[in-house]
Amino acid sequence: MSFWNDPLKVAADWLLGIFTGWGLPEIAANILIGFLGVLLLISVLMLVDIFLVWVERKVVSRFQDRIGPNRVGPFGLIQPFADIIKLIIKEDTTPSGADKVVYNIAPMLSMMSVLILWAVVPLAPTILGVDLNIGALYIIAAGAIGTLSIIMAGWSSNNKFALIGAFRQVAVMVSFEIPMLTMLLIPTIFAGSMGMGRIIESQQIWFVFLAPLAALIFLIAAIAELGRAPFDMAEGESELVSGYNIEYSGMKFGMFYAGELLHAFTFGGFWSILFFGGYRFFGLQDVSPFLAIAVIIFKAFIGYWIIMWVKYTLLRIRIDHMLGFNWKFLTPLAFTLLMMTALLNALLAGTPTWIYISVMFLSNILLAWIATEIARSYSRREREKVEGSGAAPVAEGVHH
Amino acid sequence: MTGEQIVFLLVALFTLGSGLMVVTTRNLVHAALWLVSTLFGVAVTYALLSASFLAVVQVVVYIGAIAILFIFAVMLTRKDMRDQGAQQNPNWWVGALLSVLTFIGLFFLLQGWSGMSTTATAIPTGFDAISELGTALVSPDAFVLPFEVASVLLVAALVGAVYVAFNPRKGDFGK
Amino acid sequence: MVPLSWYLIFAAALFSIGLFGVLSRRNAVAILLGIELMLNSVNINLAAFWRYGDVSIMTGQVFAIIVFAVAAAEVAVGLALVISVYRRRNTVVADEIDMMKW
Amino acid sequence: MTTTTLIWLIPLPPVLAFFLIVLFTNRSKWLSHTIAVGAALLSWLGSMIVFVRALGVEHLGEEPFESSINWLPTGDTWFRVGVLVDPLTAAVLFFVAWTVLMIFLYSVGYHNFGQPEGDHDHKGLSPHGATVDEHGHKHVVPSVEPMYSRFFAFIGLFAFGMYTLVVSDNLLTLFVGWEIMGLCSYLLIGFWYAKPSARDAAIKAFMTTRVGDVFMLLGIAYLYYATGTLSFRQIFTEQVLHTLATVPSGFLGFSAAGLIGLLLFIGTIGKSAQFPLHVWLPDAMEGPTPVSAMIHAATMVSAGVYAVIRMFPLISLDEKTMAIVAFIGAFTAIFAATIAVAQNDIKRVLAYSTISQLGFMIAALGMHAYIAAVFHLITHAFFKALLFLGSGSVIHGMEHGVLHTGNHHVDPQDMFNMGGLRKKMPITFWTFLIGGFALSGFPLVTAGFWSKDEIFADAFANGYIVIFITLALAAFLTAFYTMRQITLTFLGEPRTDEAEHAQETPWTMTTPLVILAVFAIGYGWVGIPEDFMGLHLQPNWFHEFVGGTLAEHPETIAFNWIPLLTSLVVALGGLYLGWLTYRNVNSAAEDRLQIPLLKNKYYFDEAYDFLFVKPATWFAEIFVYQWMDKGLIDGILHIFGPATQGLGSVIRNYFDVPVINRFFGDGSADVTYGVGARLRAIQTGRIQQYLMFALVIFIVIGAALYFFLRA
Amino acid sequence: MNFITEHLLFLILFTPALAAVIMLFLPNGENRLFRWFAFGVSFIPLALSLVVWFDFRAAQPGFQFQESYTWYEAIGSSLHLGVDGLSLSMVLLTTLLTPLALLASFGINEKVKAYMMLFLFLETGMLGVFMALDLLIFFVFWEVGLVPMYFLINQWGSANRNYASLKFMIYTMGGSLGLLLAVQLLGVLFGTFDLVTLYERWNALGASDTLLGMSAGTVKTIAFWAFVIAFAVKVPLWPFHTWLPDAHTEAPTAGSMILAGVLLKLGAYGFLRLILPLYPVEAKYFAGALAFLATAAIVFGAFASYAQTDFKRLVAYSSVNHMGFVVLGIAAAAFAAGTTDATLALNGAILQMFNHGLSAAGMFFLVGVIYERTHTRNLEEFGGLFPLVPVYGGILIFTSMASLGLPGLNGFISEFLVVRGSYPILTAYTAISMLGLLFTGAYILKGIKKVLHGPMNEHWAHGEHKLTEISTREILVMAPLMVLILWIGIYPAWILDVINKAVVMLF
Repeated sequence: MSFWNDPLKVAADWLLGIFTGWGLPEIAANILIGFLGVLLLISVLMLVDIFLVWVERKVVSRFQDRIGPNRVGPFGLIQPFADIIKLIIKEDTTPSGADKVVYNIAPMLSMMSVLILWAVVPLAPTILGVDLNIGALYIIAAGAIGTLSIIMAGWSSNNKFALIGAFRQVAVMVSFEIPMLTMLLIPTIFAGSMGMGRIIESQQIWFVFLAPLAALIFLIAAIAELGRAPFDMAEGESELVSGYNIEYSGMKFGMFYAGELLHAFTFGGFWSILFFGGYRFFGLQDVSPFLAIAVIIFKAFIGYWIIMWVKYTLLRIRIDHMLGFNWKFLTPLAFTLLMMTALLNALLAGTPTWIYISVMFLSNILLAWIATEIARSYSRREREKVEGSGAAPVAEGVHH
Repeated sequence: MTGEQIVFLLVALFTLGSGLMVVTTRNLVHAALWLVSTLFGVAVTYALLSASFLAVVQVVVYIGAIAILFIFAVMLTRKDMRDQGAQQNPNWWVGALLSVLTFIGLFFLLQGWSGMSTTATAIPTGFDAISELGTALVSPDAFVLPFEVASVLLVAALVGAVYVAFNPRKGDFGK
Repeated sequence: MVPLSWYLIFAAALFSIGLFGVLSRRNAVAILLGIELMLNSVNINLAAFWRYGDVSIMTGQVFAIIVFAVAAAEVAVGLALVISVYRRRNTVVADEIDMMKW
Repeated sequence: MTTTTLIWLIPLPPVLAFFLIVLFTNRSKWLSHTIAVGAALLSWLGSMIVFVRALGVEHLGEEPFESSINWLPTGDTWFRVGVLVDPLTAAVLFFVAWTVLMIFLYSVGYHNFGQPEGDHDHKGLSPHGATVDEHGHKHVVPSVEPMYSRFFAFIGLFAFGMYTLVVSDNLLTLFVGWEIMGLCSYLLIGFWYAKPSARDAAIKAFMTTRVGDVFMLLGIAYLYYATGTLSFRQIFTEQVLHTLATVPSGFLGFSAAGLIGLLLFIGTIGKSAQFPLHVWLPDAMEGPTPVSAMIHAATMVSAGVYAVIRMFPLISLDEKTMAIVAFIGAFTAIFAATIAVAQNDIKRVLAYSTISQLGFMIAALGMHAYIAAVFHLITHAFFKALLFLGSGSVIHGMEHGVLHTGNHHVDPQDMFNMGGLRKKMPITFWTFLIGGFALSGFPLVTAGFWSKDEIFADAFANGYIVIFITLALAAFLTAFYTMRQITLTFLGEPRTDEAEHAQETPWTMTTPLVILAVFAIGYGWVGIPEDFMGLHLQPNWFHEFVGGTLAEHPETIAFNWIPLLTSLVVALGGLYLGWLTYRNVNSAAEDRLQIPLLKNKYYFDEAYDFLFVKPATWFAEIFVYQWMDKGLIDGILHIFGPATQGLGSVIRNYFDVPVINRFFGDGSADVTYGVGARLRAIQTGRIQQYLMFALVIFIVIGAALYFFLRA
Repeated sequence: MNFITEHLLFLILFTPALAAVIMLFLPNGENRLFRWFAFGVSFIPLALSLVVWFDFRAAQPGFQFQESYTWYEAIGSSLHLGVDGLSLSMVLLTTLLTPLALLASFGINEKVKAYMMLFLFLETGMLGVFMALDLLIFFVFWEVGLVPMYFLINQWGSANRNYASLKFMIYTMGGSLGLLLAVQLLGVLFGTFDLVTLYERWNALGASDTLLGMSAGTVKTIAFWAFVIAFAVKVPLWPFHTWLPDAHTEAPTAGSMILAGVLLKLGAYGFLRLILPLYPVEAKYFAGALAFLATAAIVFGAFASYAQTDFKRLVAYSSVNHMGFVVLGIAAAAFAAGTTDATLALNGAILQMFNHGLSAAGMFFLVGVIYERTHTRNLEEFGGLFPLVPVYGGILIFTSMASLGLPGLNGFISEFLVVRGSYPILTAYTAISMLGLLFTGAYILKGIKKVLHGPMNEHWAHGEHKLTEISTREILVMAPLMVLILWIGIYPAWILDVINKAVVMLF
């Protein structure tokens, strides 16, 4: 029972001792400790967030064949702090006719919706906020709050661009929640529980090998949920200048911005938790919680990096195509996949593991293939319809 | 006055207050937002009742979907941002009277009931409400049929909604 | 410990508030808001009875969930109706939507 | 290899050849005929080995080679099929193997293998010849048969059928082989199917034989039921035969044996073209000549007789049946002979002579002359095969001539277009002469003499005088028309240019002729009676050998001069008269025997057409189809439609409309309307008001209930 | 995977239906997809039924692979499946013919999706009848099989299809009314529809005790005739046969294949499965009548067939003639149940069902092949086609000979057994039926003569009408049939043994 094995508990006991020493009642002390824990987590996250700003800018510049921030500090490491200072000292404007209360609540909600996600993220076997047995749903719930914040922002700004942006974003979020939720159920099926802890524990083999298709769909849905490219028409600079947060300035904007980055990072984390074994890495997690944390952070960064990769590689998709893609393709596919997985899981109960794995994997591949085939033939017919009618072939989906 | 009671009272007051705001405020968007806070209150109530699943679903379904839907509807059905004219019926006092009467009636009825002041027994350890719920929902000798019916209803309702709200611009009907 | 009665009265109050909304609001959407409140109060009752009865009997929660489904359906259809009415008659005031009378 | 295994294998090569050719090699003529002839050779080899081994066995009749396997499950027992080689089988196997092999070989030449493709030959028609350009001047040569491979496939199947029939140890597989041959005869007679005459001949052959077959099937069924088995060995046991003989069949006082025998014999009538089912055989000449030889001499018709010989112990149980058999045989013999006299087609003459010769055998059987029948069957097989192949060779030669002159109106089969061919085609001439003499029973040298003489002897000895005389007359006519044929074909001077330019046929055709000629002479000597002309020669080997088949060995009949002299007289007299009459007849007109009645075969075809074919067609087309199915049954059905409709309309007009619609329907509507009109005042169309109404009433009632019920 | 091994019959039965439902969700217009999907799926029942065939213990009495699912408890009916040697051979026939029929209908180009779906449903219907061990289920599937066939004829048929399909539908429905009544009667009497129990209970009560106020004898007689008429219509027995030529002639090729191959067997199967076990006494009593009708079917069928000028109609009537032999055998068996003769007759009848399934399907397909190319079925318009289509000609002759009952091919075995079995029992009828056998030859040869032989009809020789040789796909359809025909003809024991054991144990 040393600090290295269960740091939280040790720390908590130590603090409890101190506080009770100050004569605080037990409950009060515990609550206080809880608060402290949350505070710790949040501040860590904030630091990560700041770091993310730097990462984001660095990576994007690399993608765009630039150097990126390189003046302030080594590799421009101090750059984010400079940004923050700028944001803080900037004038905080509020558009006339804006609904003040709502206008001011929105950014906080958006930040909050990201932060509360971390309540269920297991950083190490022993280190996690609460092991909710409905963890998977919890993610969606938090997402709902995010949605709310956006629409509040969009509406209260009293600006039609903002409103349109909000509408778009909300539409996208509400629709992509469905495939996402469905995909959350697949690890649930494998693990037999919605609790994040159980899901990670039961990943002797990463679920991505059992359900590669699921992982893919989840990633897509997550990106859409984040509203990052190619699904970033909520803040489509070109048509509606940066969408729902157009009216925001100063730290309020900063909150949206940071919120988005952290959100992306968080989903990278969830991706790794659900499909890549979270903090599991060849037994490393059992050596020491800190190693486990390192592992999960690393994986989260990988996920985050992939999300960035997508963002800076692909082009924005038209809103109707995007929703059509979700409702006509992604959602049915997700449902089919869910049913198939459940069915196979029941059928294959008791068969040796390797059969289980291979069947699962192959069935995923097969389903993916069929889906793409159907989609292809559909698109072929669409194209023929268009070209057959003599009209010039429209650029499929892409548009900038 | 235990801590739990305090918490409950706070939550209840918060909920009822925002509920009142829902039915009284003039700005419909605010009403919708107040509805959201009411729903939050209810969600917390669920949590107090240690029905965590209900709590989360409450957030997902009501706040994530229904409330949003309301806000959309409000925005879609308004000519501009400001609400002019009265928001209440001319005979709103009848409504008020009736609802008060209802409350009193209910109160009386509840008073007369024996099981009124039962207190909760502790939840047995290792009792997993969610898996219980899951089995109850899909086991043939429990609620699978109502469950299916509900889902059918939902589908039907959504299809109907789409059909009703769909406004055919020239040419693109059924596109 | 919180006795059952508190929850019930709380629910009853919420119900009445909703009822008031339904009866007094002019805007159809607002009426629907009221209905939501009433549904929620019902749900509170269900959950409460589950908690205060035999916990291993899931009827209460199951019904609550079904109520969720019904509520979602109701809102979807209701709002759809409101919107289409608004499109055709350009009003959402309940009293003005009375073409079904003789 | 054990003998039984070998016997199992004998029929296989031809059928394998059939499948090989049909499925794979039908493109290559050379490969096809190599496979076919090779298969025939294999079977021949097997048969010979079996035959030799059979000779080696003492009392082959008592313990023949046999083996069998389970074939059909019948209730709790099995129906076994297998092979059996007893003396009879061995003897038959011998000639079948030889003739079949010869015919296979012959076919190669007959279908002009090695000749060029015809200019405008058409599948389904006999080849018309091809023009070749030899150093400068082009002239017409015979062209190869377009369906060469197919022909060999068919005769392969045919041979399979025959071998199966011969070696099978039970009536069912015998029937199988029997029917397979029927199919092949159909296919082969109709080989040039594009010729309507050939097509119809094929169908005629099949149908006529089928008439017999269905009776035979009945007979088999009856026999199977009566004895519980179809295996010869099990049927020809003492008690089985006894029971069969004693049990009455309940049909015209026949015993079971008698009826079965009769039914089976009807099958034979169909197969070996006995009166009255003989009509198909002459038409069967439409097929290529090797086929005619195959069908008439070697296999099919012999199969019919073979079946009767097989079942002889059974048939001979009932005298009535035997009488019928004898009568049919004798009548057919004379009757066919008379027709043969008036035919001009070289092959038709032979066809009718076949019929009459078969009549001889049947008659012999009818007279219990078992050995004689078998003997004549075999000798006849050899010399008739010889004659057919010979005639084929003649026709082939004539076709050369036809092609040379290019005058296609000349029928190369009409004997009046021939004459003087002996110089043109010597081998054919001499072999044909041998065959003809054997047919007409030229004394002492030819095989035909010995076999026919034995029949006469039996007839005379057993006192069937009538039959004896009939057969004698038939034999006389036989000799006569044989000589007529030879004279018209080979002797004298060529009557046409075609005959002038006829030429000898290739070795593939002549070799079989020679070999068969050897048998046509030599085979007779195995059956010389021991006490012939009072001399004491060594015992009659054939009699000993084949006689062993039967349970009790038939006794040898004492020698008698009368039958011998009769056969001498009829044979020589017939030959001489024939030569005398026809040595200088130059055209059909001069032939005084061209009596319409004979020429038209006693109008049998017409009669059958009128008696059976037309009525059947009428019955089928008019009665069954038009009147019964279309008229009566469908008529009745079509009544239902209108009927139901009428009923429906009645119900509607007299019940639905007045009662339901008028009274209940409209009445209730009126009432509802009245009530509604009064109630609509409270319909303000405002939901909330409705809700308020509802609530008020609810609260009031609720409160009332609450207060009253608590009391 | 013991799930599969435990539910073999269930899977065989419902795979096609399931596939059809799945098909509903495939994107429209993908005709190749539909064809191959249906074709591929139809192999699953085949494979499974082969598994059943090889796991089947012929020597063991009673039904095997039984499965029972509650279906309609209130009236004591359950989804009870099971096979014995008799039904198994029929199941095998069905699962074998369906893929071939589907392959044969690759030529269909309009409404492919619906067509294939109907076909798969049809398979389920037919299999259900063969597997059902519950009267109600039996009846249900009996009717289920009807509907898809109606649409197949009505939608994809040729000129006169409306009349034909209506006739088919009404005729069969009318026939099965009585069946329904009788089935309900039994159900009401015993409170269960389960065949296995009905077998004992129904036969247990003697003619003396009264049911529904009538003497059991009368009730049984009525029920008996109700059954007989239903099945007689389906077989079809003279004089209920006139729907058959129309239906067959108008149906699409694959339709007629299945119609002749399997649907007709339903009737005969009904005789064997229901009438013989349930009404031994009545069956014996009325065997003469049945035999008379059977003989009439044989003889008149043959004659009518000979009278045709429409190739397909000719083949259709040949079915009447052939099925007549089945009923003749059944009648004989009914008359002398238990004797060896009866066993032989039944063996023959059942084998005849199987054989006719093969040869008739083949014949119809071949007719379809030439119809596809020439768009006429009128025999007068053909003639001398052999040189144009040698392979087709060969196959046609082969199949015709099988249908003619040539020894060495399958038809002969069964016909011989029937004749052998019924000769001692019903001598006169058997003798008369020989006339039919004779004319079988007549019409078969007529068909060949008119199509292949004789002077060539130049119309088909060249130009746009040029007759093309049978395609590989079509040969692939025929190949299995021909192999089986030959195999059974040469060595029938492999199937006859199963049938025989079943018959011995059953009757």
